[in-house]
Amino acid sequence: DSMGGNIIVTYKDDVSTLDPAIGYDWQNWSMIKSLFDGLMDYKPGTTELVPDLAESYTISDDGLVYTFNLKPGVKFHNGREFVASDVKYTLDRVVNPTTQSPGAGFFGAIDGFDAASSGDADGLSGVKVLDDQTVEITLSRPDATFLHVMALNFAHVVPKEAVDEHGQDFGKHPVGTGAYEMTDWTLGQHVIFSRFDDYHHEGLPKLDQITFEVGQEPIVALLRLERGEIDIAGDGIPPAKFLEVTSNPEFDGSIVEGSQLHTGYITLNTQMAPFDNLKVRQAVNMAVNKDRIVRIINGRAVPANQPLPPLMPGYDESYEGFKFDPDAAKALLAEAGFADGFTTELYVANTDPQPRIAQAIQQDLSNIGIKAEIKSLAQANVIAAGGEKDQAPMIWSGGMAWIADFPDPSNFYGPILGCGGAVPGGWNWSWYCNPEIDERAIAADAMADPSQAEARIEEWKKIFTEIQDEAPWVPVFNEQRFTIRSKRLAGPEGIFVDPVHIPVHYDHVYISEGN
Amino acid sequence: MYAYVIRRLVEAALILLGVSFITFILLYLVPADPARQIAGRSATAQTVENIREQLGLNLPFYEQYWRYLVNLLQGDFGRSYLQKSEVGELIAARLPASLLLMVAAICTELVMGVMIGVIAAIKRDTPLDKGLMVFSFVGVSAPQFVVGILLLYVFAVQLQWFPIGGYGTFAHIVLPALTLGVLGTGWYSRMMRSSLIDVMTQDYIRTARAKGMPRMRVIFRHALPNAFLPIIAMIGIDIGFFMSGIVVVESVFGWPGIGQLAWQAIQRVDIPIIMGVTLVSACAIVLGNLVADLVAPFVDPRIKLK
Amino acid sequence: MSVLRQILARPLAVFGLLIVLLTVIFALFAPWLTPYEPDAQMFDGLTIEGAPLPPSAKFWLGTDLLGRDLFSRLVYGAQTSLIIGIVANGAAVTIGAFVGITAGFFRGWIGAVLMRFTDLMMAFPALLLAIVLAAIFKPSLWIVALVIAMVNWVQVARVIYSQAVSLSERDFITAERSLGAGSWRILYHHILPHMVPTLLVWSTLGIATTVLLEATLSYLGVGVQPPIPSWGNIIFENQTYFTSAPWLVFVPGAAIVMLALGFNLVGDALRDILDPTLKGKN
Amino acid sequence: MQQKSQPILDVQNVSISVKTDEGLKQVVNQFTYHVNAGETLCIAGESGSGKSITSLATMGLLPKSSAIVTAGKAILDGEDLLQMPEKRLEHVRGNDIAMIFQEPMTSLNPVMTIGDQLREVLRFHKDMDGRAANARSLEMLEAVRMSEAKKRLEQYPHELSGGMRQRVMIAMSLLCSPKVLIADEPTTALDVTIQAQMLSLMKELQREFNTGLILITHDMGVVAEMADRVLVVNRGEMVEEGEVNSIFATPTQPYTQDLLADLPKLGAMSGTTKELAVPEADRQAAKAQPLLQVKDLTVRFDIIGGVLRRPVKRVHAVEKVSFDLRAGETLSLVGESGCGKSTTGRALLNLVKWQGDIQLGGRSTRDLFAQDELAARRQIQMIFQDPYASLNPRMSVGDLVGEPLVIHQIGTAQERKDRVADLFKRVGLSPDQLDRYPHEFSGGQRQRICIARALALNPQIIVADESVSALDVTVQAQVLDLLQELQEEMGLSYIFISHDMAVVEQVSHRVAVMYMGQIVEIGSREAIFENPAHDYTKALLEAVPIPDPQIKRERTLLTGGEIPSPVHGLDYQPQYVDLKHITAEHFAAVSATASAQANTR
Ligand SMILES: Nc1ncnc2c1ncn2[C@@H]1O[C@H](COP(=O)(O)OP(=O)(O)OP(=O)(O)O)[C@@H](O)[C@H]1O
Ligand SMILES: Nc1ncnc2c1ncn2[C@@H]1O[C@H](COP(=O)(O)OP(=O)(O)OP(=O)(O)O)[C@@H](O)[C@H]1O
Ligand SMILES: [Mg+2]
Ligand SMILES: [Mg+2]
Repeated sequence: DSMGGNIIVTYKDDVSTLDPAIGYDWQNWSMIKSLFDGLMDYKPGTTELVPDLAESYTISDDGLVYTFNLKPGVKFHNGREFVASDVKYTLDRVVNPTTQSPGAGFFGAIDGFDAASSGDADGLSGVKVLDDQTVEITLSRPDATFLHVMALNFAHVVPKEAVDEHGQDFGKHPVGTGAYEMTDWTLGQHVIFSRFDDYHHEGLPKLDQITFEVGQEPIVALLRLERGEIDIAGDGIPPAKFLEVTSNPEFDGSIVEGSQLHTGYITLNTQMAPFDNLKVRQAVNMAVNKDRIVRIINGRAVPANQPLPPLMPGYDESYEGFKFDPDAAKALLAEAGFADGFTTELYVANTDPQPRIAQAIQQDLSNIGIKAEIKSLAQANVIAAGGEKDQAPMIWSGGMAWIADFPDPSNFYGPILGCGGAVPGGWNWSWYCNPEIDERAIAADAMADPSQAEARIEEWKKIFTEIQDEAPWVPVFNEQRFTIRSKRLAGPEGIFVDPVHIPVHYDHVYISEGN
Repeated sequence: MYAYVIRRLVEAALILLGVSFITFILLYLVPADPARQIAGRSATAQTVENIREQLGLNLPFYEQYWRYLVNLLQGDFGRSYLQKSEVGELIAARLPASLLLMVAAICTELVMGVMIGVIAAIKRDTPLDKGLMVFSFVGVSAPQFVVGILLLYVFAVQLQWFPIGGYGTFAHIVLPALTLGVLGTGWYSRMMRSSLIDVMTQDYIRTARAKGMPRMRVIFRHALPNAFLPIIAMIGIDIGFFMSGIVVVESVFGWPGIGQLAWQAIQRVDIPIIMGVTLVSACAIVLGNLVADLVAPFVDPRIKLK
Repeated sequence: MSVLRQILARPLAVFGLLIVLLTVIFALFAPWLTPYEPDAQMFDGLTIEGAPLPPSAKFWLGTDLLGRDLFSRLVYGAQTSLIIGIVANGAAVTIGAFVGITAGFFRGWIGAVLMRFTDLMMAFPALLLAIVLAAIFKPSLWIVALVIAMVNWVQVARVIYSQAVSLSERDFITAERSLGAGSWRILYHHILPHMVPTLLVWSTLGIATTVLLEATLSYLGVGVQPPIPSWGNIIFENQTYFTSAPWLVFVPGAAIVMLALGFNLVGDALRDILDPTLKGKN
Repeated sequence: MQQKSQPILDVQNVSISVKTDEGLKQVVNQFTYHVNAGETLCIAGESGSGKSITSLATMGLLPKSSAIVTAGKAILDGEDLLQMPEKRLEHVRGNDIAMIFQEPMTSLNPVMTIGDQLREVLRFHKDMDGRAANARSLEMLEAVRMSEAKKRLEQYPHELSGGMRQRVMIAMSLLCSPKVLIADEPTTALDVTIQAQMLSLMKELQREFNTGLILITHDMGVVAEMADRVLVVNRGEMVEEGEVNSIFATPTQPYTQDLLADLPKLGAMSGTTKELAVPEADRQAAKAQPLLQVKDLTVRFDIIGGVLRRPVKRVHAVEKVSFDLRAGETLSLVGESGCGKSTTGRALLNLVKWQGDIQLGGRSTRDLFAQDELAARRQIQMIFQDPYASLNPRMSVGDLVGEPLVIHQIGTAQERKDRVADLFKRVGLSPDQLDRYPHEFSGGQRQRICIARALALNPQIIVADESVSALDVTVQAQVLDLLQELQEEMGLSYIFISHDMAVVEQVSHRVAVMYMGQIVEIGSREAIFENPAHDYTKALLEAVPIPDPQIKRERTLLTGGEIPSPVHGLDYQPQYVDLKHITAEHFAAVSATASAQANTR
């Protein structure tokens, strides 16, 4: 171990905002985590929930009241001590419509959410400050995922005075209780985090400073990393360099592989002919050669057969799904009345490697007679098309695919497979809506008691495999994560492929003397 | 002169108004819902609706445009949907880098273009001339992304003479400026050559020679200033090419300018940024032409600004 | 035909013409010239790890990231480039000529409005405009052609406009008017024939510009849709591999440069031959 | 006469060839001539005879890519200029031998001040420092009678008029007191009054500097006035050389004889009256009822500018011009460049916006053009100044001549064809040239094509705008003859626009003198030429060089003499001249001051 030192992390895109109520892309997600803290957190490198700003918590028997005892002596970067009213302020702010937080919906279970989020009430009636060190949160319905929600960035605590001072620009002048404080932000060039000396975890962080350089093409970042100019290529290993890098002895030990809560899938619009026909959807599922697609992306993923990724609780290892079988697919198509195939469209985001994957899919489909025309558009346009009921028959989700916000199967259902997402502008691009399953999902999430945890996961397992039997998706693969970093970086097990801190858990990284 | 400048500025303002209007219509038609983009994938319909209302996205088109215009006149470009910052700030932060790149590119093309053009004109119809002209033709025929990648591959990756990307030192700017300047070098050298050849046949050059002026003086004192006029006009037009070029060059080299900003914004359909960058670019183009027109009378006193 | 003879007297123009002809032959006879289908993703076209293959006897120019034969794609890409070049530029020249003539010859308020609109379009950063248009219309081969035409007509309009203005001030036009010739007659018999060289030159030089713009749009991923090969989108798909598989980027890159060069050389020669007054202006 | 001395420039057997598509073509064959100090040699000859190219060769200024000297010597101070290395030539040019070119408008560098262009000569050849060079330049400008010489040093060429620029050119060529000065048509582009100033200036300076002057010209009037000796050349061959008096008095070669015979001579018609080209019986009627009546014709052009692109200034091109034209009559409009001659002609054809009243056969042309434009155009046609520019180069001449018939839908295709062939014969062209294009004809032939075109519609009136100005004298004579012939046969009426007084005298029945957009004198030819009343008319006549070396005029017009500009502010009220009745049909303006007083009264 060593203390101190500076590292450089590069990104292609600008850092958008560091406001925890607003930031919601994978790039700023982990940066925010190093600047702010929530009541709950995960053990580094795992998906195991642990209290953070909360010292401890209790849950009422009916699962509706959570009481958090806060850690004393925690300081904000501005020097003020953190108290219970900050938690209330934070939660009120995130659901307040003027904040425009994309995460407001996560707090739907808290009592008074509807009034607060529509602007009718000033704050959440369910959040009460009992004293400086105690907060009580009352839910309107039991929610098994609530503690996960409290670990989300959106629930990370912000000091009111700093928000008031900067208003909409708080995201450019973040003040939190995190391990690092932001000390410089030069737009379009870099953001600098410096160690926060009063951090409430002893011995953390280990580094003095992290410089996030933006506007760096991943390939450039990699070459610079090779030359030792930077420490972490934030965007990972560009597909083009993957084979070269992994087979290059120079990089031995620089690459860490891990799983992530991700599934890449093709949505089949169940409201549009001919995908309203189950047989057609099944045929498509059988037609796609997932192994080949994985090969095209140089093995940076594993083939998938169900919506949930393997790392997610509820993943069914025994489920077989649809096997690759073009002949059977053809037969199914014929049964469905499409012996000669049909013509359709496949929407895809226009950044590499997505169009390539789409072309692989296209070729597979053409083997069973389906002629799919590729629509390769800017991501926002694909999302817009998916949100219309009759626009996109098929969408390859790559680049926009679902990565879980927290490690719980319910996070993989609602917006993308539930009826709630099958609305104009929603994310359920297959427009799959099964009211019966919806009910079961709600029931499952109400099983908040820790003793019911296992039964709840079992129920989710069934829900997802049953959905997959209806084939609204073609699950294609689960992407693996490969973090590339300079050899001088070190840290505890798992932080370089931390499931929630992408690419790394900055708080625990240090520079090892050996190099 | 003042009347001219004022009229041109008024015209410029009208043109910018037109540009803003057309861009606004186009972006209005882009099939992507800003409110949903801001709201993100986990948002409830309520959140989306809130955002839509707060941004005035549910207003009729003309009202939205009017709002935008009123804000614009107060110097407010609006807030980026996805970057969550003032667009004005984002552009202001990146403009210097783009300007630096453009100035470097202009210098590159002027120096190289004029030099090549003059040499080719003087050595007219020799193999040297032919060679230089082929070079300049290749210059105008090569897409910038190909040039950029090639330079990167040869000089940064293979030879390691220059950094692969980034911003900061002189070494960083060489390759991007070259890439951006290659096209102009081609144009300028061809223009300079033909313009100089043309000027050399003019009566006043014959006069200068009849006065017994030495050859070099005839070329550099008499011919060159006269041949320069089309180049001046071209520099104005060049700004337009640059505004397109930086989108490609900045993204190839990771140069933190407004081209990169525009490209990121386009990919994510971040409408306020696209609007802002388009307007700033249009402004640069219009001003570039104006400046070229204002400079022209200094180069050629015959030109009267009307 | 003396034009052709004059072109043949210029080695550079002949070189340009050869490139263009070669491309045309590629485009026309692509199915017979290529060993593979352009979009056939061959199993043996990738290494076992999924890397593209370098040039070899089997795949003359190597394969791309999907295991397709680069040579076949390049040859078919010539079709795309030429179609776009001819269609888009043809449309641009037509629109530009229409606007330029209306504004420069007929004048009137419609002409004034058209010319103001042209000025306005001049102030647009062309690439941004093209990208936004492509986004609105959802790119496809024809849409890309249309988008390019919508961006490129402006230059033509300016040139035709100033030519129309100067032509209509020429003595012989006044002479026609004094004979009582009507505007349409003057336009058809006296103005248009004089614009033929300019239009011809622009039709050639413009193709070079168009080919480059198509390549740039495709390079940015908003151009011709996969799997239709275009030299620009071949580079777009493969650009990140330029260090590990440089042929995937530089071979199509060279193709673009050559084709644009070819049209530029021919166009430049045409300009010198047909219209010496245009020399060196763009 | 100057003393005979050793020739300073001795050109011996110089032959020059130019490169053409078909290979080398000789354009100068064995020219041999010399010039002595203080002497003027005029080289005269028609266009393309090799005058310019020989002098360029002497200066070492031949464009190497297109022309080469194949033989001969040009000895200056014992050195052969044609063999001299470029470095040495640079030293000689401008210093020992200087040249003035035809085109004053384009011969000065537009981006350098006059001062810079003058000083650099002295700096380079005389090693003078800036101040000395400046002083000498100023001195020289004053020597060429440049008004406000000091100010001119700071000005750019475009701020000077053509005459002033030519003065600068002369000053520049004489700065180093060269031994030989070659002046290539130095006055052709200038108005007669300015030309007269230039010629006397050159004469005076030549005397002062004792320079050998080679004056190239196609104008025998200028030759007669300036030359000591004359060299006549034609198509690259030397025709005749000799003393000016003997050449004019007793030309030995047929070519020289033709040249002199074809020359319109001012005063040649004095004492004769010209009858209208209509039958005797109609003459009285014609006099009573003119074919064309122009009353108070005014044409103004707005100059747009300012912030709002509104008119800021106005060109008063034509101001209240009134005249009549009778059947079978030629009325000439004369005056110097920019006085509004062409604009008047164009207004008659409704090609510009005009005010006032024009009656054609008793009907207002305004109505005529509005009701039936084609019918109006059938009555009045125009021949333009530059025949080449007024013919669409991409149409065959047959089509061009037939075009008016097509436009007016006259006859069937066959009839038109016959008519075109007729017209061709009528103007002296062969019908088998119908399929050729304008560039395949000579200048004179092209003018005939234009005439045929104008005749196609059988007009009563033809406006001939400088129709012969661009032609060589021999060709000019032919075209003038043709016009007169046509008039006599068909009873045509002409508005004949010209600045050449000698030609005007030859062709007109009546003459109108224009100055600054107004007619200052109008009357019969006899009245104007034999009894001019207005000062301006007198000046015009006096300025015309007379092709007779015996009559050497002493000129007094040296400085000034620039024609004022017709551009005025928007609120400018033109001062109209009052035309005073002098004799029967002779009117002339009272002097400007007198009329100004009349206005204020
Ligand atoms: N650079 C050149 N290239 C080819 N031919 C030329 C060139 N210069 C002159 N000529 C030809 O040489 C001949 C003589 O030309 P030159 O200019 O000496 O005639 P000129 O007597 O001065 O006639 P003008 O009175 O029209 O000036 C002409 O036939 C002309 O076409
Ligand atoms: N279309 C026009 N717009 C503005 N000014 C014009 C226009 N046409 C002619 N003028 C001006 O009107 C005046 C008279 O011109 P015009 O052509 O009638 O003169 P001109 O007597 O024929 O002279 P020249 O002998 O040079 O042909 C000039 O000052 C000219 O510059
Ligand atoms: Mg000449
Ligand atoms: Mg005139």
